[in-house]
Amino acid sequence: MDAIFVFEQLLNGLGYGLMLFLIAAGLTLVFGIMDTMNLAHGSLYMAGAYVAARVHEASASFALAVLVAVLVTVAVAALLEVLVVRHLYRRDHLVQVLATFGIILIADDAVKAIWGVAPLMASTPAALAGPVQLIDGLPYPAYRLLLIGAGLLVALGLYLLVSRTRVGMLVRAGASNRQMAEYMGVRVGGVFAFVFALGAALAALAGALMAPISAVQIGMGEAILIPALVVIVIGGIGSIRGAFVAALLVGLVDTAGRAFLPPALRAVLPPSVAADLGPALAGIAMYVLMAAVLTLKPAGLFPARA
Amino acid sequence: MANPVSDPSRATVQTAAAHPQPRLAVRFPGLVRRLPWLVLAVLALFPLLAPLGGLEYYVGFVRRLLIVAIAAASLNFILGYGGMAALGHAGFVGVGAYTVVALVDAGFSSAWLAWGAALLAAGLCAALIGAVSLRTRGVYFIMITLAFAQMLYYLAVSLRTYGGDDGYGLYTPLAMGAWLDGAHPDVFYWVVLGIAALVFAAFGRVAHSRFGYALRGIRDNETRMAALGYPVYRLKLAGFAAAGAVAGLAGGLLASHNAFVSPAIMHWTQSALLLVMVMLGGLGRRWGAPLGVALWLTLEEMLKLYTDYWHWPLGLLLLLVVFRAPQGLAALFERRDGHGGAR
Amino acid sequence: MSLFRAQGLVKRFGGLLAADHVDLAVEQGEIHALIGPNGAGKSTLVNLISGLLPADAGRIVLDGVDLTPLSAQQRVRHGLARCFQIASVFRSDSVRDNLLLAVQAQAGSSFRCLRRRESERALMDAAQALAERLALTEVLDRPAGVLPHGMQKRLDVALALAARPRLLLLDEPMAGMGPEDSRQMIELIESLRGEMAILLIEHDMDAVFQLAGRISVLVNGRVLTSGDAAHVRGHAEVQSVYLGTEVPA
Amino acid sequence: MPSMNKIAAALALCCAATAHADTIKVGIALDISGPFSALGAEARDGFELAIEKLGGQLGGQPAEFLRTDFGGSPEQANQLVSRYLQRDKISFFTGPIGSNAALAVGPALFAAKVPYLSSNPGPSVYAGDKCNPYFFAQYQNDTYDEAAGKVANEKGYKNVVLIAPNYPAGKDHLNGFKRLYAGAVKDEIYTRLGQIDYAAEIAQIRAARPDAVFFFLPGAMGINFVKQYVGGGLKDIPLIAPGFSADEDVIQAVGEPMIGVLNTAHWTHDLDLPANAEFVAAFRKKYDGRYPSVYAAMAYDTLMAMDAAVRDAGGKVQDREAVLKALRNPSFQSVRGEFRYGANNYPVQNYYLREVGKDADGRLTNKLVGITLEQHQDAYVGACKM
Repeated sequence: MDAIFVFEQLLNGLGYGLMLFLIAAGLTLVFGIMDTMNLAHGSLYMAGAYVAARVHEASASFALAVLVAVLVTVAVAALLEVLVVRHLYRRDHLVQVLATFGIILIADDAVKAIWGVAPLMASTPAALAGPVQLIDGLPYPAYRLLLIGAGLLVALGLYLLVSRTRVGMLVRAGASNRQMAEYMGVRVGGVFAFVFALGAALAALAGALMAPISAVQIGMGEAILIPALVVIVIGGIGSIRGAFVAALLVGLVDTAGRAFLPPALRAVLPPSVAADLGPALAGIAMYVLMAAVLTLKPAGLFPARA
Repeated sequence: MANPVSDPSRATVQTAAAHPQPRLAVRFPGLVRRLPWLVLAVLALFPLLAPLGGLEYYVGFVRRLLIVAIAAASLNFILGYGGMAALGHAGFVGVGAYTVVALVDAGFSSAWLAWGAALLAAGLCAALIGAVSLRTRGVYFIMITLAFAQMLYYLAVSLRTYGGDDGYGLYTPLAMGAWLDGAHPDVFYWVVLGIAALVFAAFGRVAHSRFGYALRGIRDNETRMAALGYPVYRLKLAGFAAAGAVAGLAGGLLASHNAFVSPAIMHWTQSALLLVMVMLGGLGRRWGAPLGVALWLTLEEMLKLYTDYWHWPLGLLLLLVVFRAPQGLAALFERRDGHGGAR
Repeated sequence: MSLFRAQGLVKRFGGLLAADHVDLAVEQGEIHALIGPNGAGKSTLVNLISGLLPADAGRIVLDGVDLTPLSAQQRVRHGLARCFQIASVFRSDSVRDNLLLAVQAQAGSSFRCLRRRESERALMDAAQALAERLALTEVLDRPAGVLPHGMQKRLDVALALAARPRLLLLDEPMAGMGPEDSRQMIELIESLRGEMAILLIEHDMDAVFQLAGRISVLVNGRVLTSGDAAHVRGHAEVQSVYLGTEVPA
Repeated sequence: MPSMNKIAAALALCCAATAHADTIKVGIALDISGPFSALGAEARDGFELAIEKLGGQLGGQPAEFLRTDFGGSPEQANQLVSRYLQRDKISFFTGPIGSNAALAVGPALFAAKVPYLSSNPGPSVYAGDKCNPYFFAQYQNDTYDEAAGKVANEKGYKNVVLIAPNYPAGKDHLNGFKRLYAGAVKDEIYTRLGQIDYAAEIAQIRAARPDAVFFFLPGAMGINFVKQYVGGGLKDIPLIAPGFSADEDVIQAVGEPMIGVLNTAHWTHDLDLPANAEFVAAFRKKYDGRYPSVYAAMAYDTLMAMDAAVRDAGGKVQDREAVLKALRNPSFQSVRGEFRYGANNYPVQNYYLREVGKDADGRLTNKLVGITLEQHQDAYVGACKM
């Protein structure tokens, strides 16, 4: 195991972490300011991926595909906000879970009716299809570099939004004390609608960007939802910074678990035991991390609400 | 109903409060008191009557419904009475089911032993998980219980001895002792019915015991309970472990019912479905869990016969419940049948 | 020796020092008032003493027992009960169930789960007695949440009294009350004198001077001074930071 | 209680006697939703094509084909089968995609003496000591991998890396590969079920520099893996897979990166047989020109087998012995060509090597390369005492 290999795996962990951040950012934003548990975030992610895949195939322009995916998803989300989510803001988290679970069921059937059950083709833009030589002996998928860049950009954008703008101030105020925000005379409804749309845009962006390297099919939203939830819980729900740190942490721990744990166990345990134990432990590394963090810090690493 | 709870910025899930007795009781006290017995009698006679109408299949269906209702009732107990929103309850169902598998695999064949062990193992598991999870609150509690259930799921998936993802078939029915023919589906039905009746009676009883009141007190105002001198954490843990044990019992019964166990029964969507069924029926209401389970499973069963698109009507139903009947179906019946009066 | 002593209590919230080495003593049977301007740290102090907030430093001793390492519920068992600034009752439960819940906490195990509570004579009697003492018998079957404000505060006190405390912490019992309710509350507190020591946090200065034997003044998380009414009234610093600004002349 | 038993039994008897169906009922449990929905939809299309061809009949008798989705959950499959058995009184069962569902429904079907003609899974359990005269498989799960192992030998790959999800079926598939593979296994990588990101595994493969990689990653996992594998610049290390990981559904979802993937199956759409040509042509006509996958072919074949068995049994579906005898000696023209059943009712048949490429119209699809294993039998038949 040489240095390049270790470096490559660290990079992989970083990349996976940033992918998770793309999805978790919207989720934690919506939760942070609106105190709303939106399980249907995964469905918005799926919508983004489907639309992007279709537009990309039809137009051969990836940039256009991402743009259309974001716009369409935001439009869908706006409808969803008016019809359902708006009426959930002040309800209990469990009620929100119930309602948004209902939306998942409807969304999956809707996608099935529109696009069928077979997974869609979502190809990588030709220019980024291959690897680039990062350093000698380390080819790295160009598309993953794009993902890493996108993840960092979103992180930077959200950082600026939260720390420099009026909306960001509200995000901070809302996350720590929403009543205060209301007393300050903020038109909360408008801000909420904006934040929900922003969350949807982030979900769609994540879906569109992930489509070329993952299966675009029904259920993809639920598959990504659980790791995304793990990330925002570890980070402290509602905290963008927490989500960022936690996403990287989860990405690194998960990747390291898969890359280094099995060989490490093989070195110290009998082969048959190691063969069973290694992958099993690597598989639940993320959950063990979450349980450990919550045991020590019951409100996550960066609790948004004191 | 004015229910601005301590934090006025949000309304909590409105649960059955001071008077869990349906208001029907005001008008027909005798009927309401006897209604559960009536239902029990009808259910007990069902296997004998079913063949007359060619409904044999529904005996098995009701049996499964009863088993799921046991699991849902245990979740209703900690969620509805204790305010503990666990999203990992299917994990305990799975522990119970796999306990039965482990015992069968080791050569044991007594149903009572297997189900008893399922109860104990799941209870123990719930105690351990609860001890860690109950340090967290709210969404964090939802998520940490989910995390533990996922660990159990992946453990079951990778357990080669018990078939892993493919599952494990129980080819010979468990023995229920000399008096009962464990292989006869109707006998097993009556056994399940008996256990379900016991479980519901026990939960009904506990709800009106000191422990039940203490749990509801914690649900409504945990801080006050601590300031009154209640050992809040230990009370919650006891409730959580008990509910886990009962869920494990349901898992053991489910293993016998299906003659098969696979990790799919502990997938997180199963935990979510249990939550959904409980809330559909009515959180913290005595008959909420069985009502919710009956409605959900029946709808699922029927819709599937007519269309491949059977998820969205269920999704719509959830939204309807959230917006039109936030206290669940049990409350809906009460409202319609009863009349006025403060709760 | 004092019944109760708090020594060097410290609590930080981020950069804010909400309790700054607070020393406080309450004598047997005394009504001791704690006053101070808004944000002085009074509620924090009550939370520290009752154990709902962990202190960063300091010690709490009641009747020779060191309560510092004990949880809130354990402190209640050692004779320390409290009320809340915003009446903390079980709003959807009837007043009777509220009282039963309070009584039950003190009488035997709450892990009993098969016997119906309604069949426990002793509990019912104790709840009835409490209701009579606090004039709540008329409303026993009404949900606590619909009671008028004053009655809710009284119920809150009743819940605390069920623990038969040796030290009772009253966090602004008169807050938001009309004159009639205040008068009743003052009477109630007066009737408790001698039975237990009371630490009374209150803004209503008339009530404070009427009830309290000794008064401590809390400013910016620190005890400025302690003494009887005359001492506090005459204290120059108190006048400047506090009396001059808040209390009507 | 025993007396109640008798009453129940008596009631059941009297009613069973009166309830006999004129039409033959076939219970088909479909995976239209859930983890195998894409494959389930393929199977459904195959079934529907067959039903059309058979004119809604089996062996010339009126038949009813009950099709119900069970969402890929073994528990719901179980529930559905008891419905089929007790309410609909089916005479044949088929449908589930997953081994877990097949194992879940087996006991009830066998107890009721209803033949289960699997339209996909061939679990080792039913091939070996738990074999049953009422279960008929289309292939045994491991045989695809055995064929792949032989392909690796023939291609001269001296060392390979194996990758599969971390669950027993994954290990079974890798063991199947190793059974006939003669070279060295450099590494065996087990991934989490449902994993999305494969960067860590791909880096391991790159570091190991094998001659080839054998992967068993069904459904979305395979799609994710191949997309990322090619993106990671490993195009030069050939991929070998059992047919399920490189069938039409995966090919259409992955696109160009699939080109060159070697995979093995007991059927391929360009097998030059009259029955197969007819099936493929009809399928492409009915479903917008797309090629059938092995799931559609197996579903189609299953109903053809039932049709022939009913005819050979003289239409007496209630005569289970006759039906079983007819099923064991298939007289229909299978789309996979010639086969016979071994002692465990698992077929002895050819396995083919396919390679993903483009057809004359430029459409990505599997193309037949040649026969890898001729009249091959599974490894578990010895354990079956039937």
